[in-house]
Amino acid sequence: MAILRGRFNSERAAWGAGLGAVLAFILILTVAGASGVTFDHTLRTVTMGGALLGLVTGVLGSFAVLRRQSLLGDALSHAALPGVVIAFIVQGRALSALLIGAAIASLTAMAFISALTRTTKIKQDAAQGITLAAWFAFGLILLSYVQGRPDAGQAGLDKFIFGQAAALVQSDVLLIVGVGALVCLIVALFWKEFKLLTFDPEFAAANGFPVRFLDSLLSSLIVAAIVLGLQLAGVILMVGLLIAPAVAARQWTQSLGVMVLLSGAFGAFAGSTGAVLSGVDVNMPTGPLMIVAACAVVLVSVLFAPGRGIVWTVMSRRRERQAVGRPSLGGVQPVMVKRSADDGQ
Amino acid sequence: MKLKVITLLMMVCVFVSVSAAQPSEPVKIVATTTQASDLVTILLGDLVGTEVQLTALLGAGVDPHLYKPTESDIAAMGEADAIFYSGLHLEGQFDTVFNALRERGIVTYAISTPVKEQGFTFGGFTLSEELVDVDDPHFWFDPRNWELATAGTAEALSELLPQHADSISANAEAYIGDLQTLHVWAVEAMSVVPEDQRVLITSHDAFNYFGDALGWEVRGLQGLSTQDEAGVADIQAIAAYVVERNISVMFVESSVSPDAIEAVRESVTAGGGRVAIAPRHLFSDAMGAPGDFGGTYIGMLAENVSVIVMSFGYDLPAWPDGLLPEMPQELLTLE
Amino acid sequence: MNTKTAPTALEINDLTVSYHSKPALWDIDLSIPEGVMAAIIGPNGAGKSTLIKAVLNLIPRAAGEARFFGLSYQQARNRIGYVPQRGSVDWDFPTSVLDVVMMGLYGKLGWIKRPGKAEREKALGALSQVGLVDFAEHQIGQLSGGQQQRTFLARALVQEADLYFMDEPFAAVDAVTERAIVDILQALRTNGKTVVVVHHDLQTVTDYFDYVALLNVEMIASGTTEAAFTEDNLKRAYGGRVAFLTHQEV
Amino acid sequence: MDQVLVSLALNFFSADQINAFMSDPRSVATLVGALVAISGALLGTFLFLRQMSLTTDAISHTILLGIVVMFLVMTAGFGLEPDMSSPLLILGAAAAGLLTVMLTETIQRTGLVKADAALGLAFPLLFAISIILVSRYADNVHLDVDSVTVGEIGIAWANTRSVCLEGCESVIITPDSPQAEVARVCANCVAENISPRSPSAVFVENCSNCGTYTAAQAYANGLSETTPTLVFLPKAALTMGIITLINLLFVGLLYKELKLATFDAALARALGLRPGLLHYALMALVSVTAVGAFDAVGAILVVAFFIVPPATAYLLTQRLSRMLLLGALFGALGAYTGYDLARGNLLGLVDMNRVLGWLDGVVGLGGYTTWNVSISASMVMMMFVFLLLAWVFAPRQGLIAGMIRRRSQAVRFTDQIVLRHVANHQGHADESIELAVNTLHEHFRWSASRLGWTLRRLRALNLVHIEDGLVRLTERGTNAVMSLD
Repeated sequence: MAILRGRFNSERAAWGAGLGAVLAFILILTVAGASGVTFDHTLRTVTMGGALLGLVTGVLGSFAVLRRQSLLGDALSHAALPGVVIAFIVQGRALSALLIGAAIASLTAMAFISALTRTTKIKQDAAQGITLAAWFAFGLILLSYVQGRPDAGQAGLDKFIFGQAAALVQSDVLLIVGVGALVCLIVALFWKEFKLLTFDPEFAAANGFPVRFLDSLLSSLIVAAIVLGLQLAGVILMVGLLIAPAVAARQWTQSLGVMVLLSGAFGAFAGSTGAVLSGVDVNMPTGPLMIVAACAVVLVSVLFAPGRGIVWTVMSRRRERQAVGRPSLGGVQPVMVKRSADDGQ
Repeated sequence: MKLKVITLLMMVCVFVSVSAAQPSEPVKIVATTTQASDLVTILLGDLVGTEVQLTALLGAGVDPHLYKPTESDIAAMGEADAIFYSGLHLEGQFDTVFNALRERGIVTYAISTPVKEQGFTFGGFTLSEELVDVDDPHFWFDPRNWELATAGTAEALSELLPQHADSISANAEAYIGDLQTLHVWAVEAMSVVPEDQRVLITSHDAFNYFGDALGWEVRGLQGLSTQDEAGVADIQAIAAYVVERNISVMFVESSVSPDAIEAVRESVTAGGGRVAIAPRHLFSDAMGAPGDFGGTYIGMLAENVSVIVMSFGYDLPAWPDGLLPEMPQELLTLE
Repeated sequence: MNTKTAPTALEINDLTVSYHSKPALWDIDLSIPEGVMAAIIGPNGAGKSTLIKAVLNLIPRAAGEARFFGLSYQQARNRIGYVPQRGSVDWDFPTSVLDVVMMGLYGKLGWIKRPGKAEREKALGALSQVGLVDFAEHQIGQLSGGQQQRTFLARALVQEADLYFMDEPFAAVDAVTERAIVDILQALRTNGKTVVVVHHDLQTVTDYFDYVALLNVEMIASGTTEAAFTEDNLKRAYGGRVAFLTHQEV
Repeated sequence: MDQVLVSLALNFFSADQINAFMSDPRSVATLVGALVAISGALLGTFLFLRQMSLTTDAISHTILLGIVVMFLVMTAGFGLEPDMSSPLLILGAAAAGLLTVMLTETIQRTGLVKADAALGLAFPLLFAISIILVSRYADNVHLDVDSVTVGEIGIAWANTRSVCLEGCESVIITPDSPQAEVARVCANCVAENISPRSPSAVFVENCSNCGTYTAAQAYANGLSETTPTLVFLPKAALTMGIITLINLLFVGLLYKELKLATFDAALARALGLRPGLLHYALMALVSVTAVGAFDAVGAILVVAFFIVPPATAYLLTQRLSRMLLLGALFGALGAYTGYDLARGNLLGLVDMNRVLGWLDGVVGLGGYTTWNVSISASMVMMMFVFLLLAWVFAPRQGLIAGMIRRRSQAVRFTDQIVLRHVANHQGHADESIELAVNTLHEHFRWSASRLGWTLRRLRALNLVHIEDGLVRLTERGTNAVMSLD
């Protein structure tokens, strides 16, 4: 059985999944075109931007999910608030200043999470929760302080840095291309180091790799992508696009490289599909549609991915049951075949 | 209206218990929004600071959706004799809190009450025809509504401070006059823009009353709900509309990210059109800083009008004689 | 003992490690000659794994040092192979058996360079040594416990080290796998390599190992199996449980 | 329920005393805070141990779905008047919370997705669906979480239900009543998309205040001349009281089962305890508690109450029962001291107004130096402060304890290492190499001065002496080494 699984789990399944995503996108394009979507500059820009953003978050999301940092996007979107308010107090309401403030606050939050998990037995999830609550509360304290100040610029400060996907413009796309290229370059350069770090940090340390440095580098990449994405596409989209494509891609392949590529492809699919669908009718918000598209990919993957998918597992279990049950006539209950039965070749 | 006698009776009771017991203590009034506190200040005139202690919960520029009550706000509410709030659910679930406080004998008054009673609210809910009871809370953007609110609030204040009823109603009368002048000026100013161009495009749907008062069409990219998010088709629709109507300028509010309107502009430009984004924000839910022109109701409304008219490239008519506050010179130029 | 003159694969001098509030290792002196298969044995909590981790610089030391072939860890790093405990990684990680084995070569490759055909060949060679060549493209999560252990062993083998450290390689593996692993290790020894194994099964010590270090926070005894693996030393290492244990022994 | 509670309380206190306590913002905030703290600690501890701490945060996002769906069902489905105060909306929110945790458990149970990712799939999806629903069907309604929940602990004292003691006559207003008020509603404005001010608008007149009023409501709205005697109970205290009671019962009755299911699910299953069912029950309680608490105290405070105090307790103890207790204690303490912090008083030690004043001098705050901030956020900050204190000062796991321990251990170790070393080698063939005073430091990889210092100390303590350039134990030293074991 294991051999069977192994063969089906080869890269062919992943290629199939990637191809399926492309075909699905073409199908959606056709249907959308038939239902009167105008493929103008706006739709092209948002589609392109969504696809590229999905690609970048898909790539980095693979690492975030494998490192059990899936919810970092959510934690950091809250943790950015104090940075935004301090930047406002110091510099006023300039978007770039607010974003720098947000990035600094996110990085301090990240550092605190890592310090807490390193020096105590508190786990990643609780450390993220603590940081989220404390940073956000500090932001609220600052916000309520600013609220009392006699100047009028602070309205909507806590939402101001969060963009929405439909509002992507050409310069945003160029920014994503720049950041995305940098991210992909670094990931490619440090590919084997990141892989080893994610899989077995102790072995990496024993082999002389500077684990702390690599860890901060990878974390910083994820933080940078999150802050960028928050500004361009909003909170919820960042959380979703960081997780869903990676989880979906994980089902199709056994190789990290293929997973990262496929996750990027799924992210791009979700981003572009959401954009196209939101062009069908008014009042179809782009970001949430991207999430729904990404979750649809997850659903298909979890159900039908060969080897791991639920349908696959149920069917192969039934086959095994038949194979075991047939010769033993009458009264014998089907026996569950253990995975370790193939031990010792 | 028929309630008046009873209310008066009750208010007198409250007043007696308040003022008779401690004649030297000022009457403590809390106003939630900046608009409400502006109105109460104008109606009470010199009484504020002497016989009345007025606390405004929302400071300058505070968006009521995002307002976080502070410790002193809570304390002020705990000691208040009367609370004046905007209503129409602008303060969210605080409505229920105000209802509960009323059971303790605290006077609470929604300044939108007369507008609601007259049926001059906009229903926001369009899913079913019968259901129009979820109102757009930005009623103050129509000066005519604000006149009604002034009268109603003056009445409530007179009941609270019967010994000053005369001065309050005099203040109200004068202020209603000012509001009418303002309305006339604003309509005149806004009709400088040619009729086919009178479309106000903003990022957030807060200007229905404003447009209605001044005879403009209003299109918001996003709905009233703060959770509403735009889609590609929304951007395309607005962009197409801008091109179709040949609109030259769009507006951004202070409390919303300008990204979406920026995207509309790019869409229009890519289609060969031309549209600008106004260099200055409009006031939507919040007013300006106290002491500034935009820190009063009249100033806030006039500043919005001036930003719109000048962004369209027209000159403002002269500021009405004697209408206070005086419009500052720097508002007559756009930076 | 003439440890100063004989070629020594591992020399630990006065090593002390504290772990949280408790001392985990006390003033350990140990020298393991080249070409032996050595077992580190002792009761639970004796600091066996801690000893390996401290030697490999994975946890801080309070005092003392370890030298490998007379060199420091940094200098000798490429001559050392390490097999951590099986439970230390996420076996659902998307990577193939071959890939894991190639990770053994990352340290030698240096920064940025990617493993190529030569590395692949080496890894396949190591896999065939441990009898997993048919599983090369399998995802690691599909392996049984024994196969996972052999994968880790192969990852150490490709390092072509002269000195191997293995943390509990026989924990929760079946008898067949254990035998297979032992065969590989003994082959290594035959080729002049040195193997240091954290071991917990006293019954197999004399069969598998020719060198023993008995540890219980302090070093109780070390030396060839005949010399050190005595009832007396076991009693000192295992305390009250020794009567039961020595009856089963041999 | 309210009546029973009040008549019970009236045995001990007068109505005025109850009202005085219940109208003090601080006492009510502390009371409600303590209740949420107990619930949060009871359930949050298990979430913490199951590594699902972020569940409440996820629920805080997804309750929007419940609110929106319930709103649409109420209005479009049943044609009810849209009412933002309806308890049905809160019920919908609770259902959405339940859906979130159930969806997460289900995704996780496929074994294909890890816990954190399962949560991270469930809540963006549900949130995305709610945004789509808002944008499509309710974008012109001021509909968001803030408009349905009060969500502010500082205001809990004012959001009351009244219990009437005397003069409790209800009042019915019919359109014919003298007090009936008439309000106009535009009948064709929405349908024809016209302004109510336009000449073609048609109005219908409705009685705006008709209905049945309790004595308190009648008094509040000036519809009755009698003044009823009322006792005011904060709604937040009531709901949280009930929820806390349920949680106490659940954890109290199923304590050992929960403990086993959390630490060793396999054993629990073997013993026939059905840990899966237990987890679903736990998560259901979590969602109900979280939503109830969102309404009472606000999302950020709930997230904090569920995570921060249990984590603080975890730094101080490893025993589950103590964790539950300490968690509740730190939560309640955070609520109590947080109220002071909102006024600028940090634990009675620091006056935050002065801090602001100082900051104004250093970086310039434009002269606005009044510390007057959000109560909820201050409570979270205080919980965080306690966590930091525990992190730094915890007697066993704390940073300082660790540092002191390492420092004192280093000294003790240094002594013991030398003593042991001497004991190990004394009398062996290699002693001339291992114990030479001049080269001894090399064996430890220490500096010569560190060893010299140590030797001086050991000699002063009469534990070692030096003979022929070799270090040797004195009799006292030998005894000391023996006693080390």
